[in-house]
Amino acid sequence: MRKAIRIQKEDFSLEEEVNALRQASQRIGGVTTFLGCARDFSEGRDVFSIHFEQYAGMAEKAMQALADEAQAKFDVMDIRMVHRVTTVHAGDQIVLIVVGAEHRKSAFEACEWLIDSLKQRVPIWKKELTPTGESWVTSHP
Amino acid sequence: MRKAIRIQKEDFSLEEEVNALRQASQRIGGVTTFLGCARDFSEGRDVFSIHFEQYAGMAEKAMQALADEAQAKFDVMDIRMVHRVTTVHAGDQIVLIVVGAEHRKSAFEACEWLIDSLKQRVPIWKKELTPTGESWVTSHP
Amino acid sequence: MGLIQMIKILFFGIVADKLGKRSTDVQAGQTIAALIDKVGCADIQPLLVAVNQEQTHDMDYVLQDGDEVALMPLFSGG
Amino acid sequence: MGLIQMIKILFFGIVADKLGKRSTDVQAGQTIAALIDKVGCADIQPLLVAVNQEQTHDMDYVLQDGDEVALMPLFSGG
Repeated sequence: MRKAIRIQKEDFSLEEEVNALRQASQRIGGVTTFLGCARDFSEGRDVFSIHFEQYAGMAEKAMQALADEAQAKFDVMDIRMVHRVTTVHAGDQIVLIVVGAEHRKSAFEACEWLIDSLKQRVPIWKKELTPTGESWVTSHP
Repeated sequence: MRKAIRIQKEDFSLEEEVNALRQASQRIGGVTTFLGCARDFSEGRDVFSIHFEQYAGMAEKAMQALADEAQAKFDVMDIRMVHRVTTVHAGDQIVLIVVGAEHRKSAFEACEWLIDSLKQRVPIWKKELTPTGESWVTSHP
Repeated sequence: MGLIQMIKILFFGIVADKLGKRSTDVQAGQTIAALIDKVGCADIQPLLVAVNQEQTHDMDYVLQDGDEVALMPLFSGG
Repeated sequence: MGLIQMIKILFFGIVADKLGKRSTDVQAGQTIAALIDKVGCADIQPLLVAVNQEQTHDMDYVLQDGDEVALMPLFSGG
């Protein structure tokens, strides 16, 4: 089975990740997922493609630290996180968070906290290619 | 393509539902899902199986009303909801909510509101088969 | 004198189990409160009511010809 | 007199673009604040700093032999 927390170039399968998580326990009553996709439009202008760069090593370590923190902070059973680092186009998958818990409330809380925290604490950067050229995205809305 | 809001006996595919939703728009930046599964344990005792009964007609109408209300209430682009009505065992899929939005915050809010509201407003009932016999579940935790 | 209009009453979950049936027919013209007393499920609390597949809290509603009424326990889907 | 210890400094995103390189080597013994001035990216705000792959806000930290330091713009993954 693939690592639960990882950064990779290639695409991932939502269903594979959710199934891998569900195999962990039949006590999981609720699974929440967040899937982030590339949009064809951002900040009022078209986006042709998005290129991701990471601080190799630190990025995956920071994601693992978030998963560990979420396990301690929320009443959840299992977490999977995958982030792609490559060039993507509109509609492509970028990031996936999967959280399994006995009850849904903590699964929702942990999932939202994980994607919010990933954007603030994991050293990955995106550069958008637009009609007026390339530009680094310098905020995390 | 299958109906976006539906009740059915047979199992469903998370990936199929998410893909159907994502085909709606390349402006969808975030997809949240909630998947409810049968647990082997509830309220302190083992559960062998869960049987679902619906008020046929009203249940699907009530689910559609929730989806319409969520569309008006939250800034989301598309919603899919599937609930199984049959007998399930530990680990089986029961219910799926999928929400696509331009931004993640409203996708999370709508998804959690939809599953909370489904439990309160959609006429479906579950009866658990436990070591001490059958019993209707009379709360929605 | 016209025909006596009958209304279909549906029962679900523990209500159906308690009454030993899933439906019955009653005369139109009575209120929902009277109906609940008559069929004998006033002790199931909370008891939810739907008229024509919409939930209602109006116990004084008078049943009309053609109505479909459901008496239901608390929902527990999901 | 020992060898002069060199520290590897990594640059990412707009910091790398602005400096025209993705890394450089500097001498140990100076603070992070001094390092930022010297490499010329003090004007990028906020500028995030990691020492040995952990974020730090301690600008007075003195670079040690073997440290790996990164100067980074705000993250924008996800």
